[in-house]
Amino acid sequence: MTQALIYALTGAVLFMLGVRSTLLRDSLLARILGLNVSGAGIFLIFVSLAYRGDSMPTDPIPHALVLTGLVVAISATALALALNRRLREMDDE
Amino acid sequence: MNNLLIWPVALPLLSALLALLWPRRSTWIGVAGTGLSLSAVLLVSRQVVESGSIELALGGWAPGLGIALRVDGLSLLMLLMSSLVAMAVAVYSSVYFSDSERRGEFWVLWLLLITALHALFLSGDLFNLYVTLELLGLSAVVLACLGGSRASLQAALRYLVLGLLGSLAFLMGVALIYAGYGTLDMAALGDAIEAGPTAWVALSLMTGGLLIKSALFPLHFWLPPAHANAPAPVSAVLSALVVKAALYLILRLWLELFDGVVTQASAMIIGVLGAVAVLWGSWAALQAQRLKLMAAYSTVAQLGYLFLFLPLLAAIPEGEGRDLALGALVLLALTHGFAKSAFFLAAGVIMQRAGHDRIAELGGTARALPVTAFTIALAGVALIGLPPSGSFLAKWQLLSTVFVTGQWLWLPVIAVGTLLAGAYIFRLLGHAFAPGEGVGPSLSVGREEIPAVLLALIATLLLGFWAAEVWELVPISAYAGGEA
Amino acid sequence: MTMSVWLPVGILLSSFIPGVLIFFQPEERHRLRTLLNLLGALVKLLLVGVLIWGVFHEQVFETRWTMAPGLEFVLHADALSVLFVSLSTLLWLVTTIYAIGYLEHTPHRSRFFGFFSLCVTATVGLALAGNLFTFVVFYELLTLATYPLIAHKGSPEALRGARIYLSYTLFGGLLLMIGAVWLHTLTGGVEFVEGGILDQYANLDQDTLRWIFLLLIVGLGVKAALVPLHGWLPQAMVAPAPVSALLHAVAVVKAGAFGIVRVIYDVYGVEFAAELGVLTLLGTVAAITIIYGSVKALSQDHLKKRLAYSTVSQVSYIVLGAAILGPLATIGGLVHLVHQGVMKITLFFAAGNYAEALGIHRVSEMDGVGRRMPGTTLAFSIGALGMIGIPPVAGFISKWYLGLGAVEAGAAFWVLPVLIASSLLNAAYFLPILYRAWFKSATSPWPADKTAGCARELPDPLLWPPVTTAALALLIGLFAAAPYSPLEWAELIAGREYRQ
Amino acid sequence: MAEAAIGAGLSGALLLIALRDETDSNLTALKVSQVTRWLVDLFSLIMTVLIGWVLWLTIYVEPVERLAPLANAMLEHSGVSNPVTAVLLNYRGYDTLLELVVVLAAVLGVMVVGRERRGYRQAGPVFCGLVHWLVPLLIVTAGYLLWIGAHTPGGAFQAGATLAAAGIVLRLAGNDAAGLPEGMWLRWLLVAGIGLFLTVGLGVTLNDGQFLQYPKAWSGTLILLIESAATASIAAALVLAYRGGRPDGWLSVADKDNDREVSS
Repeated sequence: MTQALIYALTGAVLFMLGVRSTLLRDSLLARILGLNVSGAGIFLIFVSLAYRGDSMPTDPIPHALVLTGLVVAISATALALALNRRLREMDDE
Repeated sequence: MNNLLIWPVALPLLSALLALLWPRRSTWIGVAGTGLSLSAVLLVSRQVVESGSIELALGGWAPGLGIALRVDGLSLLMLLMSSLVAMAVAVYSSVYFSDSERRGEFWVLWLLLITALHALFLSGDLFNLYVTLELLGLSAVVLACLGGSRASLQAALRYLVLGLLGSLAFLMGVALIYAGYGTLDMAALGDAIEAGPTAWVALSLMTGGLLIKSALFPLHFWLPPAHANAPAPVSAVLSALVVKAALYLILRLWLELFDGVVTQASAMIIGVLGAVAVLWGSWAALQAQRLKLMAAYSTVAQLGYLFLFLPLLAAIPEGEGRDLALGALVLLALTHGFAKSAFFLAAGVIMQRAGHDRIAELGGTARALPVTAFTIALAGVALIGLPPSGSFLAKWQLLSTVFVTGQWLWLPVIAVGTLLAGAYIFRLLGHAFAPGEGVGPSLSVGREEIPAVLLALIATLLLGFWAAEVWELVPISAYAGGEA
Repeated sequence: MTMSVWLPVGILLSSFIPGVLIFFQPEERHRLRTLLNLLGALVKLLLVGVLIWGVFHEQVFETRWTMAPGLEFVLHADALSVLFVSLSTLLWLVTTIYAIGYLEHTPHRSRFFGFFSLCVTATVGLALAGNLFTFVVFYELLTLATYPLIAHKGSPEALRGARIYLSYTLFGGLLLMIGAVWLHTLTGGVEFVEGGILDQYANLDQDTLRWIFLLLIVGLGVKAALVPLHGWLPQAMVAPAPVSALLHAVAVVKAGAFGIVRVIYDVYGVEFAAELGVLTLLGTVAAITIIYGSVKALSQDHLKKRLAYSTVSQVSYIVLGAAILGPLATIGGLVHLVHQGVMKITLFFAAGNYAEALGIHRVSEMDGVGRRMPGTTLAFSIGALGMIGIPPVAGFISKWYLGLGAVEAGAAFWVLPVLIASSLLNAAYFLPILYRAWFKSATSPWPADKTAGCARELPDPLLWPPVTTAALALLIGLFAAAPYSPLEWAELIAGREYRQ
Repeated sequence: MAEAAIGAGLSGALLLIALRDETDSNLTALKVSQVTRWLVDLFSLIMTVLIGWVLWLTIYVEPVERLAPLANAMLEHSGVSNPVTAVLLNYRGYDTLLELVVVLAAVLGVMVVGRERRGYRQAGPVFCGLVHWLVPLLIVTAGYLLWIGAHTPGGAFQAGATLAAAGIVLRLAGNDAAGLPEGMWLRWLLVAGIGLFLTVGLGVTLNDGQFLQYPKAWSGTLILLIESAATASIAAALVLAYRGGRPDGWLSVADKDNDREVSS
């Protein structure tokens, strides 16, 4: 269980680090990156929840949630980056 | 027969796919798809009125392992509001976007937005709610971009980043809930959750995330630019429906899942923020130089009113008294939904005819566009909270709850907010009814003016005189703790 | 059975439906618009006739509709409602005819007559409101319906006047609403019952009730133009003459005064209110308003402004009557509700005629106008003499009963001086006008003579309304003791209010 | 952890592209005051501690029984033997359906926002030679991942990502379309996953089932079908997101309509 806890706590730290840079960083890219780090932190927590001891099969539900969450996160990131790029293009014009 | 519940989600989704495949017919598909979704919601409502709340276990799996869709009085009212507003806005958009090269994308995303809203109101599973929140947020952002201007893209990007932050906070809360209670099904959680660190931390994370999305002061700053710069029909649904979705979730969490966990102190904090939102939003609306910006600030203020209810609800024990207050909250949210969407559509008509929406130059609007001016006046009546609108009844009950609970603090807030709302609405009407040439020559009543006036009539007459139905529906609960 | 339910609704609809229909009429269809207006007014008059007969014979007319849990929309006709309903209906008919003549060939008439009808609908709704909630609803609706009428001309002054009106009335409406909600939460519902309801709730804190009374009276006092809440009324005179007539005689100030009467008699109960000690304060405010309005009127050269301050003063007679405990004072106040309306509407019609025919807006321009416009000036004179309280015009009756009531209640030592002072002041600001009009001769040409060379002083729709209302003011004074006269009806109400 | 790795890799790739396009955009630079910084830091610290506390309580001190036993017990009714796939495509299939909709919304957003960026110059012969091997290999791998998803880790998302990688390699080699079709075919490709999923979900209700309640005998087959379509849609979406905007031919389908309206 200790190992799962360490993963989970790392996830918590990652999450808040991400939130922090989303709130504080000047660059939009850094903010988007921060969101991704936050997301990764949450997924890490989910994965650590799946672990149920060495002898037990893992809980498949958190794994599935992570997969779904990942796809959602990537989609959102892609949109944010596209917007960011378009805004920069407009500045160049 | 419970498969009925999937149709409000499946129909708009199916229509979205069709609109994507046949962009030439997208307008037709969009309006028809919205209409079909509305009829699905009407069928659902008939069944709820007849036999109470409904549950659909998707895939036939027991809720918990699988995902359940549920509808009760609260979600039904939200569904009805969103599908009715959506119908009117769709008819309006069929004119608004008729010449736009973006109309193909508009209709697909429009239908996806309806899908997301309906899915959110129906969902009975926390993680599924996260997915619907993201779908709602992304489709709303993309719709807000359709204007294409730099200001709108920038506002949309900020909206997206903050929205994502909000959803992630929500998801973190979901993770902690799953860690602590081992299920994501909301009915089961309603029974299982009890006061403790897990509940507190999860609730604050989820609430915090949703507060960003519902633009409660001081997390509101993304809303005015995003709502003011989007195309008019999009602003209408953003202000009327999308922010309400987050509010709906907060209500679900506070009143059903975390009932008993919520402390009066935390509710007071939210109430105070709501109070500041009322005052600040109304003041900013009074200062606004542009019609749509004024409407957007007014949304900030109106959302503040809705949050004023939280400390009041927390102070009343579950039962008839609380249902009374909850009904008033819902009625206020519904009235604002209809009135604000009507307002934005009318603003869109003015912008298209006049080429601008500077309030000081709107003289002559009433003569050139009498129906639209009438719409703004009716919607304004509802926004101020004057009779015979639904918000008058809601404010009456809000004041009544203030007296019953003895939370006098809110009395001056409500009073000043009402007067400020009167000031900004009548400032606008003064300009609109003044003589002038700001809007150009008189034109006949357009197809796009009718949906707006209908929405405004719903807000001011229907919800005023038939509001008793709201209070009848609200107590129907699918999550009613022990008895369920 | 059904008629007792539908009659109050019918009375409302008889002006609401024409109003809504008129909005949709193009400007040029004035025949249809006139037809709709007059038809509505006549139907209403007919229905009110049935209502008067029914209420006199103690029939119950009531409509109920649940708007929200615990909030019922109630239309209920009692003797007091009938008094106000008949006044508004009759004067609406006259004012409509006048307005049709007055606004001929001006723009936006459909909008004007639409709101005009809605305004009367709201007034009649106020009169028929069966509980405090319904009253608040119509009170706010009245604000909404009158705002566009005051702003009608669209000029900067009109918009300014309308804005000031709105700030006052929204504020007043808000206070009224807060007071009403508060009282509602304490009692679970506030129906208007003759004799009041609050004495049944012995457990309520008296201080709380005093605060609520203050909120309600301040909220109503804004429309009733009690000093210091009267500021909007002189500003609102920028409105067209028929609107001023309506504001001063039928709709707005009367709504405020009527509301105060309702609160004192049918919510608190006049005896209970006297017990709470709130009536003394109200009486004092009314007395101050009476004197202050008259004094201000003295110094106004603008005719409509002078009439406006006169209204400030005169409406408070009604409040004064309500604030003095005792049936005679009640009768004086109630009957003045009608008398002041009939007389003041005459004065405003006449003022409108002077402006319309000769461009006269100021008292100093009125020299010799009596010879040029004898009919109008005769009507004006009757109204002015009535205001002063000279018998046999109606105003005398009101003051007489107020005086008697004060003596009966032992308040003569302060009420009588107020009445006498105010009558002297009334004379001081009305008699010079009459003197100028009749006995001086025109020294300079009229400011804008639009009727030069016409055989008659004015077209019929402008001339007959003031003449009719002046005759009415004379008749209800002369035949005050006749059955169904306002005085008889006020006695009926007072009898029912003091039944215990 | 495999899925986490793939996800991180894809996000990383997208971010790297963004970094290539720009170094820094100060468009909406909000000047944050020192006090705000301190407050945010304090807030982050407190939240981290609180979340950590809850995690310690729920994972270490008193772990609760979650849904694992139920999920594993029902596995034999799910039509697949990989529990994660069972959750994704069966127990919580509705989530996955909506997830595909999210992907569609995001891709449409990318296309609304801008036109696609220009492709790379023609790559050198060595790379082209590599591409001839790499692309088929990736496609085969994708198919394999899809197929084994029923039993061991793998499935539509992983397969879609791999397939998308093939597209990206093609584009790097100078194929601007990155292997995607144009016009109607592209639209069909984007719709395929959701369309099939939804059709199956609704189709089974005709047979008295709940929405998405596959008939037992068919569930394995149906899941594979849905996954194949989803793989194609996900791959198309990812490649489109990589291309960064609306392809040139995207609007032509709708534009024709405008012409027609004008002429008629």
